Amino acid sequence: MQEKDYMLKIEDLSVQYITEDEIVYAVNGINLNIEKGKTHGLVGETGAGKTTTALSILNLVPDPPGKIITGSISLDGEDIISVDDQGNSYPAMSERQMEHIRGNKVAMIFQDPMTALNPVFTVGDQIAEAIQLHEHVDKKKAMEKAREVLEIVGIPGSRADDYPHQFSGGMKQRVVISMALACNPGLLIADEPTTALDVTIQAQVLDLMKDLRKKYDMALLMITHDLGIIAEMCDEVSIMYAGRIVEHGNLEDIFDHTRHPYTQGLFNSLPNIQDRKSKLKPIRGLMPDPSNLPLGCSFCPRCDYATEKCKTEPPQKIWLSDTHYVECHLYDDGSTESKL
Amino acid sequence: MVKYSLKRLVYMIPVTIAVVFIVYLIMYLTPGDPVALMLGAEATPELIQETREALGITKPFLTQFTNYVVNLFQGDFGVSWYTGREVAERLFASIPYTLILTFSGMFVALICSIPMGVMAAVKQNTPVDYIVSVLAICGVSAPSFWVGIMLILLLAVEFQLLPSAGIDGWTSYIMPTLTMGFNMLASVTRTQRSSMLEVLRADYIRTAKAKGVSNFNATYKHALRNAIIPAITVAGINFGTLMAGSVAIETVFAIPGVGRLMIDSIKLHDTPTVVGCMVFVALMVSIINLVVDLLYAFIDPRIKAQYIREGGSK
Amino acid sequence: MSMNMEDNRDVLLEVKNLKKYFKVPNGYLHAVDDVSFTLERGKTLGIVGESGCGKSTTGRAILRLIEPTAGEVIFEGRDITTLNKSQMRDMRKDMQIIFQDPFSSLDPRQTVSQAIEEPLKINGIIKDKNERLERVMELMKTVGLAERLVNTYPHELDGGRRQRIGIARALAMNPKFIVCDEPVSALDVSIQAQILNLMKEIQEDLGLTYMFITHDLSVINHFADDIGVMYLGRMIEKAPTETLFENPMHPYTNALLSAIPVPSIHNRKERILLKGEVGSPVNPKPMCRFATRCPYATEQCFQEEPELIEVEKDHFVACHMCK
Amino acid sequence: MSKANYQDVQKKYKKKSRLSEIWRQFRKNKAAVFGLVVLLIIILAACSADLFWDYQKDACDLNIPERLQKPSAEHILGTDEMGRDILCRLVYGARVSLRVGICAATFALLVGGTLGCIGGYYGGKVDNLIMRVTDVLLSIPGLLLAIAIMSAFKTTEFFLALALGISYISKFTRIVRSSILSVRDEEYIVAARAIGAKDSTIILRHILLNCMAPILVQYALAIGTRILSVSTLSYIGMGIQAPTPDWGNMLSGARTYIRGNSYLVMGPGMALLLTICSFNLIGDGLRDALDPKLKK
Repeated sequence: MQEKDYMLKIEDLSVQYITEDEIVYAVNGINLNIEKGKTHGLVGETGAGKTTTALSILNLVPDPPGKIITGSISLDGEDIISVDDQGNSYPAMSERQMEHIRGNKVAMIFQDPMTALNPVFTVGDQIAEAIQLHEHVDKKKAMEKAREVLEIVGIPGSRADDYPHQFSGGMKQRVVISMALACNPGLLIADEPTTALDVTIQAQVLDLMKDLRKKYDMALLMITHDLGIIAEMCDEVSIMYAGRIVEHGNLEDIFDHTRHPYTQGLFNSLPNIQDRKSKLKPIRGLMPDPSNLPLGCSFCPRCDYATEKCKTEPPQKIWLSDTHYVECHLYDDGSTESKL
Repeated sequence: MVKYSLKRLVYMIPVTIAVVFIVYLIMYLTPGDPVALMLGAEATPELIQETREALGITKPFLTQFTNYVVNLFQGDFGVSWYTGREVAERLFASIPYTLILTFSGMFVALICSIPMGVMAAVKQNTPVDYIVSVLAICGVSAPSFWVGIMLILLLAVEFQLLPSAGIDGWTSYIMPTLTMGFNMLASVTRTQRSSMLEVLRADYIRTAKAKGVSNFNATYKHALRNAIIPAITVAGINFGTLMAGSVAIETVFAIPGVGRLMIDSIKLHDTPTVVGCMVFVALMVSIINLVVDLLYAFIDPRIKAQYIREGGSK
Repeated sequence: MSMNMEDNRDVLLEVKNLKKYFKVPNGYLHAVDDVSFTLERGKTLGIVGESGCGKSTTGRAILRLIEPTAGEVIFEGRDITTLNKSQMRDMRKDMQIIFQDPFSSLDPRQTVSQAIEEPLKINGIIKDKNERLERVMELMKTVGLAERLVNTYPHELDGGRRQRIGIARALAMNPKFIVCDEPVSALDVSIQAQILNLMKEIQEDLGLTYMFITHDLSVINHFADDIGVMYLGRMIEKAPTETLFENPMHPYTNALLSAIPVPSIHNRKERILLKGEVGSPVNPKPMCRFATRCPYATEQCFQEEPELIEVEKDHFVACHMCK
Repeated sequence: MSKANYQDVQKKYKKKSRLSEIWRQFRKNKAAVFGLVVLLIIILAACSADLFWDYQKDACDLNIPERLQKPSAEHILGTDEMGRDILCRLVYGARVSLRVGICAATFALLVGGTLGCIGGYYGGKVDNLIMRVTDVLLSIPGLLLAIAIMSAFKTTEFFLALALGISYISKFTRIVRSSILSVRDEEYIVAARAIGAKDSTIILRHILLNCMAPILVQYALAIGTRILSVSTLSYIGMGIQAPTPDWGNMLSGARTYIRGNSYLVMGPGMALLLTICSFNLIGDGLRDALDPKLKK
């Protein structure tokens, strides 16, 4: 493989939430690279560790109880999290430097637009704040630019003086997006940006994000549970389960050459809009308790193909092609054909 | 907003009348003869009867009450049944002491409690938090008159820094103010701490940090403004307690305020003076509540919008 | 309005001109405005729409959990809007509801078995305690809840299991009709499929009639026999599922269908993007409520409210364009 | 499924007792446990007072020769201005404070709670009337209202409890009403109606049980504030009258002698502080232990 121009490199990241009662293993050694200008989808269900991964990139995992245990993260060649000689992670930047990165080089959109905006400041103030912080302009200039970015996301600039409660859900999400884009970040992290919205509004917001991604040439990390959104937006996909990336590849790899039993289960769980008579084939059982993960493969208790080996030995990453890897014992023999 | 405030001000009128009714009724039912107390042992029955008629005490309750209310709205607090002089005279002489005490107490309490509460929340589960929490729980539990006595023992008796009682220059206000403020300080600190803890976990604080806002600004600019509302609520509710507390504190420090006046008048069965004091207190409480509600609107645009809606309809 | 009724249809529920208005500070919110439909025994009617379109209110008004402002709800030949309180309580044995949010629709102080036995107990259906609890165990088995969960509290369980409790509770009295108010919206995809399959199986086994309320067209496509699309309190299109998906007529239905992200990288279709957002249901003017967002709106749409009319067999549309 | 099988299942998966669950949560809060222990010690002392002292002779009668003795082995906390053992009076004072405090809080809870229930569940005109009356009562600070009421009554324990109870009714009305309102709109109340539950079943089984947590917490806190008010009233001479021992009137009696005899005010003050503190700590502990949000 040739060396690519990566915007984001995550290597062997593990994050745990440590409380008196238990340790929650939220993220357990994941690798994730995003090339400049590309869109990477991260798919998983509740509790898979998607949001924790995103917060790690900003070094905003709530501490306590959250701790980045191992792994390194670098953004556009700059280290955010590094590893010392003992293999433990430490923040490579001071809090000051980190503040300079956040909102400037990497910005994030959160799931629930209803609660993501501070209710006591006008939306203009909140956007201008980011601009003032990173572009060192005066308040008036910042407000002017805030109005401009609002126009870009389709909100009249005059509404900059309104408070968040005066906007509908879809409009609020546009405000959040404009806030994230205010300083032209190289990487945008979108954490379920449309889950709280209605379908027709979701379509509008997704369309807007596609446009803006092109316009600003940013890399995008799209976190979602909706494979439909992935199909529409992404270049590469990682499927996450219980803190691991169990399958990774480009769109074709994942949608047409599905290899991991969990990925297949996800597809089978979705009602097929083109073939309404087909019966749903759900994955049996439940997500494992992240404070008490199975010894071997985390998916083993729900997997129809599980063998003895799966119970005891965690599977390793197996590359099926240049772009596609899977973590499953089914492919230990080196075959790349589907075993499902 | 103006409409809303006016509505609230108008609403104070029936509340005041109701307060007068309740207090007047209680005093009316109280056994004992105020005139006998006033005139002393050697007064003749005729004189007593004459004085009673002159004061209007012989009239039925409802007439007395209606007369009082009518006079009150003309700014007339009536004549004391004990001294025979205008109630307003003594009441207005006492009010400044009580006002200075309550407001300076409240001021001290708010100035200290909000930073303390924020600090405890930011440094949750550290020694700072523990010290503040212990201080706060003691503050809400300690009877203010006892705190006053302890302060006298320490600052006036032991170190002889301050005068122990009476009013003699501004130094006389220091201990009563501290005593007054202590309880409110504690309760506001507790509220501020817990609301701050909640707000610090809110999504919009995460959003602010994600766009590069420093920890300091996220706490003091973004979180504080949201977290201060419950603290103000508690301060407003406690204002009544503060006014009531002046009864005991004015006794401890021998200050001739409204609280003292009221206690003395109750003991002497001097209904007009008691009702006058109560009306003053009830009005103060209502006004402070209004101020608090307007303060909300100033801090939180959502509440402002709600007031404008309420003011508009009907 | 013509309701082309054939005689061999076994109609379980008929809703006529149902209305529900809520009083708000500046007028009336028309949550449900003149909705009519019929539902055959053993079939499923899907009600689709976005938040605020009145779909949940419709479901609740049919069960009189919210008192309808006007209209008739005829269940097995009886207009239940005329029943008094105790008659209505009796009626509830036949008409049940499954709620959207399994986290808030269960009393946090009831264990699984208490929650499931409550309907049997308060309606005096099974008086003997032991017998009642046997029935609870049976119901738990039906909905796939393990025996060991009998005495757990809802907060100890995940969303999927909680929804199973909700289903067991609804089934306890052997109802004929169940309103399913977004029963899977709060659940993860893999759990969602489990619950959908369970509900389908139960329907087949017990011959239940469902009214399935959802915002997710792909779910309802799988589940319903007929679909009604609602927009701002009005039913704007109603047709058998296949017809609706193959030949949607109302511009809103079209946009809604095209907005669903399809989990496939082949045969992508063009999206119809709607401009603007859903309007306000407070004091609506007599015009097409979709006109402000409709790409085809004409002068007429802003002046006249379209009626729901039958355009082809069983296919009703409320649009001036489709006459 | 057979009957035997069902009983097996019940036996095998025993219901976790709610109380033990609450106790487990409560125990985690060290401060609350401290409060509970302190309170139990105070109650134990108050109950066993008669084993050590004679009420009339030791706590009330004058004993001028032994007046104003500093703490010693014989009188651990010293003697007061009338020569009575301070510890003895403190213990008997605890009886008065707890009795009046608990009675007043309970009275306020019962009356205010009923009014709040009626207003909260039925709404409409009744609710409006109740709320307007509480508005008026809330604009008179509770302590002042109690003082005014006491002036009309005789200063006995019964009337003191009544006055302090009445002055707290409006607070409980508010609290109960708002917690009922918050529960009334929960979806499980709609769910209960959907399965055909009657109004009475809904109020008793679903609404009231789920309101218990905040009300119980407020009740614990209310006892604390009532005890505080008892002492304040007694201090200004409107409450318990000498020679009946009460922490408030002990402080008021000591006032003239505090120069050089500071021990006189330490005992009653600390007793008040500890008692009220323990109720506050227990209230805080209950709030955390009963909060369902923390259990997720």
